Amino acid sequence: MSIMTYIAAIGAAQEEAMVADDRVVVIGEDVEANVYGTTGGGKERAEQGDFVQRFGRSRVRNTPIAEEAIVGCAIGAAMTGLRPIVDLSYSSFLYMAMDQFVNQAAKNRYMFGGQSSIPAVFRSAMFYSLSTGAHHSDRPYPMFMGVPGLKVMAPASASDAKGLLRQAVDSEDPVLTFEAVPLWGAKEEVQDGEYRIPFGQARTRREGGDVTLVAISGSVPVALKAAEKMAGTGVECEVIDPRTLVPLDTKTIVESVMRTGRLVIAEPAHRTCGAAAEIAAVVAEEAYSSLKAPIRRVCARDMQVPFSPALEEQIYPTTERIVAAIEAVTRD
Amino acid sequence: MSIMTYIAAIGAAQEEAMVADDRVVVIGEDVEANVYGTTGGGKERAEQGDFVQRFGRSRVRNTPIAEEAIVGCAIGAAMTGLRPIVDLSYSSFLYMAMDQFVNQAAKNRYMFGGQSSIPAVFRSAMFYSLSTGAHHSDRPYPMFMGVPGLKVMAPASASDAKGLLRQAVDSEDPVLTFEAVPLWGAKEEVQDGEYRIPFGQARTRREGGDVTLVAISGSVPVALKAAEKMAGTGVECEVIDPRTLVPLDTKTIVESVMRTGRLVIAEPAHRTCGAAAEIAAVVAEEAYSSLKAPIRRVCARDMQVPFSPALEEQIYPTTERIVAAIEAVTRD
Amino acid sequence: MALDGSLPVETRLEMQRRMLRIRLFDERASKMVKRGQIPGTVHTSIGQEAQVVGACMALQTGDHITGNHRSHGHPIGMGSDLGPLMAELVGKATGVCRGKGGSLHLADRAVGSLGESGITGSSIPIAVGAGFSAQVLNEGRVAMCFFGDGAANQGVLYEAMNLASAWKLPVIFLCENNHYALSTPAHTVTGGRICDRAQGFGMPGVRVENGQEILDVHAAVAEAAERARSGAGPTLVEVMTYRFREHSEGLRINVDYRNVDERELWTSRDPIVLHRAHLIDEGLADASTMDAIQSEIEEEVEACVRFALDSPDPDPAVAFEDLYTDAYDLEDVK
Amino acid sequence: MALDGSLPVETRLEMQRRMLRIRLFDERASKMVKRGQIPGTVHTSIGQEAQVVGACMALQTGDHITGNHRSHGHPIGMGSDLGPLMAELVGKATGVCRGKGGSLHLADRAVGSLGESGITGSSIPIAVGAGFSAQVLNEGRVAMCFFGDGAANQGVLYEAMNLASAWKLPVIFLCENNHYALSTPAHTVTGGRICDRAQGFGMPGVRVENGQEILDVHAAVAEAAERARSGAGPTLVEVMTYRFREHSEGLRINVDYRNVDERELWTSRDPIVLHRAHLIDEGLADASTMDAIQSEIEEEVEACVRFALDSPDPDPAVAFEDLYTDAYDLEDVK
Ligand SMILES: Cc1ncc(C[n+]2csc(CCOP(=O)(O)OP(=O)(O)O)c2C)c(N)n1
Ligand SMILES: Cc1ncc(C[n+]2csc(CCOP(=O)(O)OP(=O)(O)O)c2C)c(N)n1
Ligand SMILES: [Mg+2]
Ligand SMILES: [Mg+2]
Repeated sequence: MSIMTYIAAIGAAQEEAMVADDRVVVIGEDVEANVYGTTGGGKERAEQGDFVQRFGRSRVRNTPIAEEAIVGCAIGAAMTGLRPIVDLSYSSFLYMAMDQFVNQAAKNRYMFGGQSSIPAVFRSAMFYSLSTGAHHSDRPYPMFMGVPGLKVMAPASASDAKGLLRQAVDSEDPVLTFEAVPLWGAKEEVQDGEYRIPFGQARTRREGGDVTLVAISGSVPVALKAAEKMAGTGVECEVIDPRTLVPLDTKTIVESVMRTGRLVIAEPAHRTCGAAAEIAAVVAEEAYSSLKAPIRRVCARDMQVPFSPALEEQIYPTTERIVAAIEAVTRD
Repeated sequence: MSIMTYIAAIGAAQEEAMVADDRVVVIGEDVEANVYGTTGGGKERAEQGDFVQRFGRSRVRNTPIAEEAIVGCAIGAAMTGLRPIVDLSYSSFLYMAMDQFVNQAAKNRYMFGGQSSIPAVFRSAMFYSLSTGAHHSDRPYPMFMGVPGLKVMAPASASDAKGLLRQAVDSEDPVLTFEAVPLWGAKEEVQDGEYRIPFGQARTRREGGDVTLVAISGSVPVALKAAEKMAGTGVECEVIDPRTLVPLDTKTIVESVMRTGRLVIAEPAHRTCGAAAEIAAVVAEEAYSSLKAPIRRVCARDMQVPFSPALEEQIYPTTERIVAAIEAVTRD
Repeated sequence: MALDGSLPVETRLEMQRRMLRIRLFDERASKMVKRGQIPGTVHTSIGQEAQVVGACMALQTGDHITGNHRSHGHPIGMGSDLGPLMAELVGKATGVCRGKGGSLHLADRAVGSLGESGITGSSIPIAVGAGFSAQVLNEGRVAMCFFGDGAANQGVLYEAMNLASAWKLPVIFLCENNHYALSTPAHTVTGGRICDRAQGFGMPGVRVENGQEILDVHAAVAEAAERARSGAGPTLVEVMTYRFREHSEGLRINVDYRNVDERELWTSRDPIVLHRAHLIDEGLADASTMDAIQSEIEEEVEACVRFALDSPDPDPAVAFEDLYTDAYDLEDVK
Repeated sequence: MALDGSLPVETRLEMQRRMLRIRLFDERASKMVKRGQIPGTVHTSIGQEAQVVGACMALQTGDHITGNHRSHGHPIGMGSDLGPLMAELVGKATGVCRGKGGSLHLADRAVGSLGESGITGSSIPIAVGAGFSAQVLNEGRVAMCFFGDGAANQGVLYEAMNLASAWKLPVIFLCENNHYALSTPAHTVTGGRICDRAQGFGMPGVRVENGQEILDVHAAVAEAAERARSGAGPTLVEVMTYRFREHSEGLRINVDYRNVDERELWTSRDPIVLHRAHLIDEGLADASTMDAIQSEIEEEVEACVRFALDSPDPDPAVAFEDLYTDAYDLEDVK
């Protein structure tokens, strides 16, 4: 075991995958200079770990700013023998390639009757709560959850980030990873060497019998804090992180609610049609008979993101908002 | 009152808006030749009703195939004095312009502190259940519901289509209309002359005290049929069509569920993170105490759309699937 | 190729065969749409056979193509079996895509066809990706994408051209300029000439002025393929041609967007008639050989129709397969 | 303009003022980022002032612009008040966008600025739309969009250029070629020359080789504006320039992607120094006049900083306004 940051864990998984398989390539804007911190070890190119030096410019390539072509190129390359990892940097840029994601990545295998598969990973990072303004603060993963054919992961810790990314590179199907920038610096014990975390298995971050608290991505640490606070008042929350959103481990969530009878869901995406809506809907169907209180969602408010620090924080789920929701469902 | 088809009602609203306000323009691929049937009255250009003849090529323009530029152009034009109606034909092509929808249409007014507004309407039609294959059968409205700043409408009848489209043209904010091609030929009595239907007001298509049945777009007639069938077995469904999805009339839905205690939701979009998920989540929070049974969603299955008629129909909500869901929630 | 640069007779006869296959397949498909035997609609390549086959036959085994909605010609041009193609159009279990693609979404990996796209322009970068893998894996392959004059106004083409140019990828951008996008005349929505757009992206752009002459098309694409394979990078080839029929079968457009003179001029340049005449004029084949080829293809097409109609429908459960490579439990798909 | 085509002295002095405003505003902003007075980061136009101001001052009142992440220069070039701009960077209630935009998202309708875009390329078609409305409403306006050499590889630019060309819209596409997109040298990801891409889209493409000379930039853009206003359609203007500082303030890139010689060559071509020298050499102003202008702008910039820092934070409720034009009930936003 070693202590590792979330961002370093991503770099490590990427590096291991590059070493393990020559077909793995990394393409994206500014990946050669390691601008986003996952394609090089040291501060200077001469230092050990630089991807360009280690793997060469054939396998580590700067792209033009052309998201649609980059994503399409990765799809075509994946269909014909490579296993690309595409670094799209900010999640806010995915919209530029939306047609390629929905009409090519998600549909090709299906509509061509399984003739090709698309083992490609599309990495992007959700910058939010960082005064980056409306154009660089998106958390768009729910849009992609509604596109059958894509797999979607959203790790909330270093060890999950590493194991899930490695699994993603192994997947024969297109995977979108949504990384949480507010967690980039968060550290965790990470297993040494290669390991993979299967998709569709939630991680229970804290056990408790009073309330099920499902939290996604950057909301996981916030939810853990809220659970801690509630424990002080004698309310024990079971904190569940689904880790992958497609496939979604509804079983773990439903079983927990069957025990606790109460559900609060926290996530950094907009409320309307978010992952929390999906989870609430599943539970309202499958665990209805165990429910002892209304299901509460604590999501980003249905607003765009304002720039000023005096305004921004109230948009996202805060410990206070989560605590209030838990109190509300335990009051009934 | 006159009897009108759904598609004719759209054409009529568009025509009235063009007549009423010189700032209204129609742009899109093949709008000059009236390929999609909403920019001309007769079969021949010489016949009365042709938009090009009536309004001129300055206000009715064929565009290149360039959805991103078309949508952006409409946004810029709306910010500077026009009121464009953009005909994007198939909803499946919206992905090509996703960045413009999310990053420009939805965010501009907000992030610039209200300096400009964007009175533009983006029309697109959901072709499905028509053997058009995976690339032309999308029903992507839930994606846009999760983008604050956009208004989203999905009429299910001729009179709603006309009144809502007219309201949309009047709106100072960007509106996306999702029209249901399976309903193009469906007729309804339509009020003569100009009228507008306010956004955010659901329409109760049938009253009933046993089960609330919320249905969206092309699922409305299917739901009405299911309700009819159930009435034969003594179960009375209240069929509610929200008509606009943003804003969404949760009040009417919640009040109905408070009376009936049971909720089934039918829609043609994919299940995961769809409008039905949002409605279920709202009800599981706001009408929890009245709920007498699990909430059931009847949506398109989380698959892409297969071409063969031997395969396609089972993807969407059918009368049988809706009936089964109603039976399930009334059984408990 | 012979020393004088001319193509072997067998190649030229094969060109005729493939053009005839497209023509007769599409004529048959059109009738089947009218009769309701093919669900939805189809977009025929009738009139554009030289442009399609000339381009495809300039490639080698192992090369890849992607295409668009005007879709049947591309795999046929690459040598696909007609039976599974027609069965796909009809939506049968024996279809090349198991009945899940239909006319707009043909793919046939057996001949290098990665897939047609109903979304115009959308399959262009897929070919660039195939070129990228060819380069990284050093496989000497070439990739070609087909798209229309309409799609040539889509941004993704220029992103793709630029990427291929910057990385010197073995890609051919093949623009089928049939002068119209649906009802829209190209000149009304296109600034400049499409072939002239290549240069600014650092690659040659060539125009085949008479795309009805299969040898002209073949020569231009063969040169582009050679350039690609040598590592010199991509080429944009614009082929001027014409579709003889309506945009799609069954579509009726009430405005006369193509005038009669123009239509007559172009239909007088039938690529199949022209190629047949050349072969006979050059003494490479006589009329009876050509007639025999025609009958042979007629039979092949009739057989593919029988195969399609006689094939069973796909099992409903097939709708829930192929989305992911992982086994997916049918029960799970709600 | 004078009869000999030269600009009035007052215009040339105003050019210097606006360049200085950009320089000093951005230098100040950079410091404020370092001190944590400005949240997030900023992208300065330091070194590119001639390119920005030369272009803006070729427009007229009523014309529109859109821009990108390198954002402060554009509204300043159009004549914006500095106070509300700086307050916006700091996130104050008095910001030009009420504190909701920040550095990347400045807009100032008062000077025709429709808005900068943090998403590269994304604001290009917005300007085309402003050109479209100008044409339909017959308002004689021109619209110009600013974008970088990096954004010039995005497809949306070519869709927008083609649309503007086909419709002969009064639009100017202004490419700020500062040779790099973040850490990526333009030549490594760009096929061909950007200015050469115009011709294939049916419009002139011109390159200003020395974008550090404000008069060169001004002349090229003025010509494009005249062409646009006359109804002849759009022009692509590529201006060669250089950013003197890092891509964004605070960013550290560990690879030496710009070598020292190159940097020294370009920083020796300071547009503000050059223009000052020209004015003095031509006898249009003396050193003391120029010094006075400098002091005047220094004061203006200090004042804008004070204004920004002294302004109140926006009320939290402001976060829930301006999304729609309809009154939205705060309670409703969950
Ligand atoms: C992104 C997108 N926009 C619009 C369409 C609708 N559409 C289908 S074919 C077509 C015309 C295409 O013209 P062109 O590219 O010239 O090909 P052609 O049909 O002439 O072969 C259009 C507009 C589409 N399929 N995809
Ligand atoms: C669609 C999109 N992709 C990527 C980025 C990230 N990004 C911001 S600025 C930049 C470089 C832009 O280069 P250029 O257009 O030349 O402008 P410059 O910064 O040189 O002025 C990149 C890649 C972005 N903002 N938007
Ligand atoms: Mg065409
Ligand atoms: Mg640049």
